[in-house]
Formats: sequence, structure tokens, C-alpha cells
Amino acid sequence: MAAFALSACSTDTPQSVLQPQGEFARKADALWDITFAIAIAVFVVVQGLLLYAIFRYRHKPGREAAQFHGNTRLEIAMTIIPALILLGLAVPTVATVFDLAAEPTGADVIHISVEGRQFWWRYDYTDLDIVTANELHIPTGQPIDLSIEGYDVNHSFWVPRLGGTQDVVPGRTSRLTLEADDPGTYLGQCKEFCGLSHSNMNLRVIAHDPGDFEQWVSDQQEPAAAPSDSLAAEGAELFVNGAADAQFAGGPSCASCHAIEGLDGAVGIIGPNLTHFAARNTFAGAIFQNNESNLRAWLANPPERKPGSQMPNLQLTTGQIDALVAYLQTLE
Amino acid sequence: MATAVAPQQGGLFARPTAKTGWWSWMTTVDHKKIGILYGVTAFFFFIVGGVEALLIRAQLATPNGEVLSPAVYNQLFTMHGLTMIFFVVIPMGTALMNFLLPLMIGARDVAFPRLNAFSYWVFLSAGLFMYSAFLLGGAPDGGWFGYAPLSLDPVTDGMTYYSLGLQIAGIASLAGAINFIVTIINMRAPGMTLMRMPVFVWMTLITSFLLLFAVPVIGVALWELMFDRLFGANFFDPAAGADPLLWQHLFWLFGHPEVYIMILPAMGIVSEVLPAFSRKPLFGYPAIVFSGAAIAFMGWGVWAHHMFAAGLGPVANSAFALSTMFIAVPTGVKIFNWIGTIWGGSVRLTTPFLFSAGFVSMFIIGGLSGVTHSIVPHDAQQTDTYYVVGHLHYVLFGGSIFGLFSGIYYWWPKVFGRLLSEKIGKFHFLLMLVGFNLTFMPFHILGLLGMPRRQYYFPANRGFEVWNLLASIGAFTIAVSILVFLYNVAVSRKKGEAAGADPWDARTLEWMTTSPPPEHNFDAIPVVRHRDDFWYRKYITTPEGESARVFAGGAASDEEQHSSEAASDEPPSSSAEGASDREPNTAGAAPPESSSEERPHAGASAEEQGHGIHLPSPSYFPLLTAAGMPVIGYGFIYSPILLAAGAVMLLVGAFGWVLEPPAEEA
Amino acid sequence: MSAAHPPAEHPHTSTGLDNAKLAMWAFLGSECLFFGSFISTYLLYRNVTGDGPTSADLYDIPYTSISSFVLLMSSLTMVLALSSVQNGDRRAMRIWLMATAFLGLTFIGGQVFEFTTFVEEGLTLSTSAFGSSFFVLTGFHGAHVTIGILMLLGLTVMSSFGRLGPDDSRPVEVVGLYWHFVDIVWIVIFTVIYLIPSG
Amino acid sequence: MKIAVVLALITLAEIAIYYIPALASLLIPLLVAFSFAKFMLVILWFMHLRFDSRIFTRLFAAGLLLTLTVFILMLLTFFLRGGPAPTPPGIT
Repeated sequence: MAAFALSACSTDTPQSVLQPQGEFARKADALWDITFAIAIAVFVVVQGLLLYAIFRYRHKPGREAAQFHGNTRLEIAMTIIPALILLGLAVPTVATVFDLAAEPTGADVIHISVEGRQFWWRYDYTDLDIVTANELHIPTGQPIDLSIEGYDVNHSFWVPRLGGTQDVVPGRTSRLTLEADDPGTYLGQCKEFCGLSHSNMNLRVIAHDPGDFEQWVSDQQEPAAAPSDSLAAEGAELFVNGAADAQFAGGPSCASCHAIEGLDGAVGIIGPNLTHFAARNTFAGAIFQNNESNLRAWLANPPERKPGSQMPNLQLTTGQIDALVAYLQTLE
Repeated sequence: MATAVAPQQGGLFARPTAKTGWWSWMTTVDHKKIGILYGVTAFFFFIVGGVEALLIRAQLATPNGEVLSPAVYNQLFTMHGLTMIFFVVIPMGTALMNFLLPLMIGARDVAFPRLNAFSYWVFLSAGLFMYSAFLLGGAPDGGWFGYAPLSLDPVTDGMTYYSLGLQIAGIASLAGAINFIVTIINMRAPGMTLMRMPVFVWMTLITSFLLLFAVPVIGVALWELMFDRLFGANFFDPAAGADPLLWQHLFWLFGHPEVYIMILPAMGIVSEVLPAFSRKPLFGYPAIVFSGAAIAFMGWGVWAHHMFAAGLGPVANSAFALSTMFIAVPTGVKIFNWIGTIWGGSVRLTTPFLFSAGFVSMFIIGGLSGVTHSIVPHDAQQTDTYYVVGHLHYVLFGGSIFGLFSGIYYWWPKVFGRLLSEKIGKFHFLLMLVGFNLTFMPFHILGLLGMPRRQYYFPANRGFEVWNLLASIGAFTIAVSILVFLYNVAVSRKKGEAAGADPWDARTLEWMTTSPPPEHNFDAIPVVRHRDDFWYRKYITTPEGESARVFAGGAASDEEQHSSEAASDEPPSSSAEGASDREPNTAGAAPPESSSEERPHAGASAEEQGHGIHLPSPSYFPLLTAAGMPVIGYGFIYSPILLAAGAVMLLVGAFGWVLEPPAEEA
Repeated sequence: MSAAHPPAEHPHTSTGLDNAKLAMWAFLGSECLFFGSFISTYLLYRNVTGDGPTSADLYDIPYTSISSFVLLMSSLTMVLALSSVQNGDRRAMRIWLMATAFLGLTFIGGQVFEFTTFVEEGLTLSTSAFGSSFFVLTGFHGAHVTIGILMLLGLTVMSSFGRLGPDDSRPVEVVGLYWHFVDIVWIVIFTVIYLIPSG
Repeated sequence: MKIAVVLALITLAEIAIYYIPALASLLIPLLVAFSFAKFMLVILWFMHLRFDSRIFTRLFAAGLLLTLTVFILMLLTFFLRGGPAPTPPGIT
């Protein structure tokens, strides 16, 4: 039991459900606190009774077992007392269930459509005309209305410190409300087993002060800047049309799966929207830091870096990788 | 089915007659031999599933583990779950039921001996079929829960093996369940009313009903999955407008009763073991029985609590939260009754008792963590994390496996005639208890720290390292404890103490006959006058409420180390002989005199009673019929020719079954 | 089975009931859940027809009514078979068993024809969720009828070779229970699947 | 024999009301009632439940009632929120 106390104090547990950082996670945590206290009390009493009975009545020469078959009053009491305790738990539980299920209202509520895909997250800020991936940016201090949509297989959206879990079921739309108290980065993960890289389907929620969030929104709404140097321009060309050499030509180009606003022809919808790729801290299911070496390794062989990745190994040459990395890094 | 015909000698449908040797095991219809087969097979799968668990724990001992590839990891955790549930816990319970059920109700065999053999062979076929997938391109890798549409993924045949293999295992369970239900309803000894039945028999009955009603539901889900995978049907494909939640509903409609299918037999075992070693009747027998039935019944109304995060809406979630909470009431009743059973007793801390006490103790934890799941808003945090894995292992390992080991230690002398060593047994218990808690207590913490389950690695710097390492150490401790058990078995086989008919001074009918029991179980079917009838043949209750041993001379004594003749009129003087009020753990106890006693030949003693005891002859056909099933399974995957071959085996087996003579002159 | 030794007498049981009959009733209880699951699947998907034909496009009520009636009447012949053997008339029993099997075969023939028609009109197993649930539900019912026919023919053959025993109506009764059950499942299917229009 | 005649008549009635437009609003309750009647006739008389041991009735009724309860509940969880997967995805 000391372990529970320990874990609640430690600061290096970024996914702990015991350290809620938002209204909706706190409501669940409040219920947990009550339940856990009752459970511990019941545990101590019942386990104590069991151990006491075993040691008090262990066999000694001369001890005779009392021959009784039951005790009706006691048995009725043993049925009613747990039932009452549970009833006591049921009332706040049901109240919180309905509380959490209520859709947040108001003009300033931000609606985001969240789609879980093998193995990354797509976010569509329906009112703001922003599409991004894996890193969800939200303002602090206000409820965020997430509409959770299915795509290929079941996933489950979960940011433990900010709120509960919502399964992603293909063909269904569900809701989840999140709220963050303070600015910061909150880790989350896909929770429903979804295939080879289920473990690699992470996500982050980045909460900003409302003012910073406004800034982020207006940055995101800008189309991508035109490539600044020739290497980046070559990368952009490669991105849309693929390379002229044998392996890449005629096959898929980056743009068949990825979109970049402002780059003609890059309108793919299968992979993440890369318009502001360089502004993201992580990529590929939020498992890699977004830096040059990780990006190079990724482009060289995605399925090796992330098993089961839908992005195939395109057999890129070092030169092609140079150009693509240069271009991607301009996408601030 | 097979009715009176003039016995035909020889020919196509002659029945085998071997009583010993491996062929006798292949063709046996004796519930005791089938029980042993079940037990050995289930234990084999226990080792296999355990090795899978060890591989998983090796991978997860350190962050970013690289022992297993993700593809292999996914197969291993899937097969670990499937193995432990379908090929260990359920059949291990079935093993004990098979061996004990007829003995406990005073019957010569189950109602349908050949169907019983058939169940075993089908179960074995299902296990081998599932495991053959490892060699034939990849085992199931979609989790034991097989959520669609991921389970429709056509990359390997793994989930096709899942859909067919579980289907076959389901046939075994269904046949077994029907057999046990009929046996319990119809084959009880005279005077064995329902409320005089041992609780283990009650729990068998309730479990069988759960299987009877739950297996067809998963059967349908598996058929639908199979049609989707093999024949392009659209039961779960969202692209065709189908709803993958249907799979989840059907799966958990079966899956939740399944949990009780696994725990109720263990509860039955505990309800036998605790009274025997407390030397007291079970406290609140009716309450234990009815709470068992209530758990089973309520177990049908809670399935959607596995789907709290699936988006069923607040009304459904609240309703299922309430039903889930209140299933804790009958469970609590059982725990209080077990404590009441120990209360006021004279408790002998034998290995079976310790395992039963361990069951109750661990089950309290598992039950309480179960209640925390019903708190829907917090369940949304716990679900699919290691917290759930911790909970389910407290129920299924701390619960079922501890209960089953209690039963194994308790009935081992009845099955094999020799006791297991108490000293080694207690060491086994301690090691397993420590290892178990070391493994699964950290799981709760990991879950609360936010580690999702079914992850083939965990990243560093999230606070998971210590707890994972502890859990892995615990897992290997459990493995060592199993080796200790195997050593105990080996020692017992060589130089185990001879058990005699009644080594524990126990209460129920199976201890009236020799250990191991003769093929026909009882020379004469006992007439039952009490609950715990055997006890009341040995003891009377004094007016002060204490028990006193009934001697031939009428004197009562609580001294140990004596043997006495049971005060019974039926069978006259013979069966209860050798019942000795002896603690096997008090070293140096003299072996009971009954161990060397020769029993009269079965036929001879029966002739004396004027009735021939006709036991059914062995049969080839259960094995043949059962063997057809995996062939059909391969046929679905690989070739219509195999399909036809399997169907022919099935048909020939069925016709042979019907047409073979009822018995062969030995 | 357990105590099936000559002379054939009813074995002693705690309830006085026949083991095989008890087993069959337990099995039928289990079958309720089996068909219940399939029927629920159908009810869930009956309007999920995608681009394929709907039930209104396909169902031919008069045709299916006739085949339903055939199956219903086969229950009657089954009752007559049992009452014949209980009256000791094994020849009549065999005739009624054959009649029952024949009616069952007629029903199966009708189902095969119906399936063929539906496929021609564009509904297959993989057309839509509706197609899948329709074919698999009615197909499994058909499989049950087929197994029933095999058992009826088996009884007939065994009886003509004298392997059913002189006064033994038990196998006939047990197979009869199965047969009637398959019939009542069809009563439910006919009403719920065919007659109640999809909304 | 009488039972068979009744069964036949019920089936005829079922088909008849299917074609009577005036009964359209009552169609489903009537059909369910007729179906139930046929069901009961077969199990009570043809399968002898009326005359046979109560144990058989209980075994069968247990399965039947469980089926009804559980699947009605299950279908409710779907249809209370608008049927199966109301929003088919555009892409597979």
C-alpha cells in the first residue's frame, strides 16, 4: 500500500492517473479517492478477520471444533452491509457518469474531431480549419469537445492526466471532454490493442495559455511557406512528383498520402497532414523527437523504425533524403 | 442411444477391451481416467502458457526490451491468454469435476461415458490445433478478445485458427457441460438430495449451466468471424456498414460468464477444503449455494462493463455499473461464509488449507479491485491498463489457480493413492504466494501510473521501470514454485506416503472408497442421509454441539493417530475402513493399515450383492469423431479435400458410436 | 447409455427421467442462445443493405409460407411416428419417419431454390451485412434440418435392421424433440425475418 | 391432429393479415402473437412439455428467457443510440 503513496508523490510519472491536471480527470480521481479508501478499509477488516480466524482457531491438542452450520442474522447482515456500502458508491458514480457525458456548451467551446489510425492520430479543428497530427494543441482552462471517430481498427484515445478514455470504433462517433488547468505537455497513448505498433501510437496534448493558443491557431492557419533554398525546392518537387529514377518513378509520391497546404498537388489524405511539420516536437505517433537524424532514419525505412507502419519503405537514396529533410524542415 | 442388442463379437463395431497400456487410455470411457487425462493435459498447457508469460516478462523486464519482435510478442500474449483460459483453468476444473463428480454423488460414472471421452479428445484437438498455428504461418495475434475489425486482418491465418480452434474447444465444453448437468440431476445416490450435495458439485452444476448458455454465444461470434475471414461476409466490417461493436457485445456476453466459469469451480474446491481442515460443517451452506447461483445469474447482466470506454452512452454505462457493483454482494457473502467456516474450528494448516486460505485472501484483493472497475469514470482511466491485468490475475491466478492447487493437493491422494509431501507443498505455497504478489501487485501500480496493456515494450522515463522489473522477478519466482510442485510430484510417485481411503478425515463420499478408487467406484452405492454424509458416518454431534467419533464400541475421542471403523450400515464395514484421523504433516505418522488392504475383485464383490456391475466398455469412436474436428478446421483454411476427410471421420465416428454394441465381454 | 446393458430396462435415475431426454432438453436450451445470437445479428443488420437488394426486394411471402407449412407438417408426422412406436407399430413408425424426412428434404430443397433466386437477384453472403446475416442465419437453420434428416434416416435404417430394440421409443422421442425444436426455430424465423417488414 | 389443424390455420391467418392493409398498424403485434401461439402449441403438445416433467420445462425456459432478456438488452444498447454504426466511414 505504501507503493500507492509513493507513486502518487513521485514527479517523473507523466502518465499517472493519480495526478489529475484538469477538471475532468479530477472528477474521476475524486471518485477513486473515495472508493480506494473504502476498499482499503474493507480489505483491512476482512483480511484481518481471515487471518485472525486462522491463527486463533488453529489446531491445538484438545481443541474441539464447534459444530455450527450458520447464523441467519449474521448472514443477513453480511448481505445488507456490503449492499449499503455499494449503494453509497453507486450514487456519486452515476452522478459523475452523467456529469462527464454532458456535452460542453458555449460559443468558445473548441470542437476537435479526433481520428485514430494505424498508428497515429489525426486532429481536425472543425471550426478553425486546421488539420494536424499526434500533437493536440489546446487552450487551458476551458473544456475541449472531442469527437472521436473511427477509421481502420479500434483504438482508444487517452490522456490520463486530463480525462478518461474513449475507444475509437470504426463507423462510430463518440465524445470525450478534456480540460487542462495549466500550460504544458501531457502524454497519452493509444490504449486499445490495434496491431503491430500499438505500443508506438503515442500522442501528446500541448496546452497553451489562451493568448498563446490564439497565436498557434493563426500560425497553423497560414499555408506552408515556399521552399527557401534550392535543396528544399528539390525536396518539394520530390514530395509531389516522386523521383525520376527507376525505383521511385511511377510509384507513390509523398503527396499521394500527405497533404501540405500551399504546395500544389500535395493533397493526400491517408497519412498525416504535414503543412506545419517542422513546428511539431515529435512525429510518427509521437514516438520520435522531430530532428534531422530521426527524420533521416525514418525516411530511410519507416516499417523498420515503426513495425507495421502504413508508410512503406520507398527505397530513397541519400540524396533524395537530403532534399526531403531539407524541405520538411522549412515547414515551420 | 445404443440400446439393447445382442452383443456382437468381433467385427467392425467390436469394442476395445484393453484395461492397461496406452491403448486403454486412448479408448477409455472411465471418468477417472478421463479426469487424469484432462489434468495432465491442462497442466502441460499450464507449463506452455507459463513459458509464454515468462517470455513476455523477460521482454518487459527492462525498458525498450528487445527479447521479442512485436509480431512474436503479439502472438505470445494472445496465446498466453487463450491458453490459460481455455486450455488450463477451465480444463483443470473439468479434470477435478470429472474425477470427483461421480464419486461425490455416489455414482459409478457420468451419465454419458463416451461423450465424456469425446469431450476430452475434442479439447485436446482444439489445443493442438491452435498451437499448430505457430508452425503453419503464425499463431493468433489479435488478443484473446479478438476485437473486430483488427481480427479480420488477413495478414496471417492466426485469427482464423482462433475462430476455428475456440469453436472446437467450445464443442468440448458444451458436451462436457451437458454431461455434467445430466449426471448431477440424474445420477445421484439414493438420498443425495440437491441440498445434500457437496458444494463442489453445486458449483460444477452452476458452471455447467453457464457453459451451456455462454458457449453458443461465442460460437455464433466465432462463426461470424470465420465467415468474415474466409468467405467475405460482412458481420464486422465497418466498410459495409456493419458495426464492430457487435463483436464486442457477443464476445463479452460470453466473456463475462466465462469469468465465473473459471472462478466458481475454485470456489467449490475452497468450500470443500476449508470445512475439512477446520473440522466444521460449511458455514451457511444454503447461502454459499444460492450466492453461487446468484453470481452466475447476475453474471449475465454485467457484460457491458468491459465496454465502458466504447461509447455506449451514460444510461447504459450507469445501468451496467450498478449491476456490476451488486454482483459484489453475493461474492462478499461467500467470503464471509468461508471466514465463518474457519471461525471456531480446529484448523489444521495443511497445504490444501493454505492454498484455500490463499485463494480467499487473494480473492478479497481481486474482488475489491473489481469493485473499483465499476466506478465508470475511474474505470475509464483503468481500462486497458496494467491495473486491469493486475485485477484479472488476482481473480484468475490468486483465485482460480490457487483454488485449483488447493484441490490438487487435497484430492491427489484420492487420485493416485499417495500423498504429496506436506513440507515441499508448504514451500511451494509460500514461494507461489510471494511470487504471485510480487508479480501482480506492481501491475496495479503500473496501471495507475498509466502503462497500457498489450505493449511490446515500455519507454523509459515514465516511472515504469522498477515495477516492471519487480513483476518480472515475481514471474520467475512463480516459475520456480511450479518446479517445486513438479519435484513434489516426482517425490510422491517414488516414495510418497500411502494415503489410505481417507487421509484427511474428510467429509464427503469420495473418501469412502479406496484410493485410488476401483473402476466401479463403490462396491455398493451408498445411501445418503446427511449433507457431509461420510462425516456423520464417522462422528455424531454431542448435545453440547461438539463432534464425537463413533466407534464400534461407541466411545468418542478426539485423539489423533487412530483408525476406526466407520459407523455405517452401508456398505457393511468395508469402505470406510482405514479412515484415519491423522495429520499427514505430523511426520512419522504410521501409514494407515488400509493401504495394504486388498480389495475384493470388483466383480466378485458385486456378485455377492446379487447385481453385476456392468461398466461400459472402452470405445474407439469418441477419439475418431473428435479427431475429425481439427481436420475440418484445417480443411476450412487449406483445402476442401481435408474438409471432406474431416467430415467423413466425423460421420464414421458418429455412426460407429451409435452402432457399436453397448459392452464387450472382457 | 451408461447402463445400457441387456436386458434393456430403464436405468435407475434420481429423477426417474431418461438421461438422453434430459440431455436433449439441456442442449435445446443451449440452442436457444445459439439461434438467439444469430437472430439478434439479423435484427441489427436487417436494414444495412448497402447498395444491394433489400428484404422487400427479395422476400416471396407465399413461397416461404408454403415451405414453412411443409416444415410445420413434418412436426405432425414426427408426432405420428412416435405414437406409432409407442403403440408397438414399428412399420408405421418407419413410414412416418420417412415422411418426416421427406418433408424436411422438401423444405431444404425449397431453401436451396430460394438461396439460388436471391443470389441471382444480387444478394450474396458478401453483398451487405444484411446478406451475411440472412444467409448465415437461415443457412444454419438449414444445417440443423439436414442433421435432423440424417438422424431420421438413421433411425429408420436402424429400425429396419432391428437395432432399435423391441419397445424402445426413446431414440425416436429424443430425435423428435430435436426435430420439433428446429421447427419452432423456423416459426420464429419466419415471423421475425420474413413477415415483420423491415422499417 | 387437432393441434396440427390449429397450426395450419394460424399460418394461414398470418399470411392473410400480411395482405390486409387495414391491419397494417396491428401487423407486428398480431404476427408476434400468432407466432407465439404456434410456438407454445408445438412445445406444449408436440414436445409434450405440458405432460412431461417440470425439469424439462425449466431447462428449456431457462435458455429461452435468458436469450430473450440478454438479446433485448443488447439490441437496446444499439437502437437507443440509433442503430448499428450510423456513420459508415468513407474510406477503408
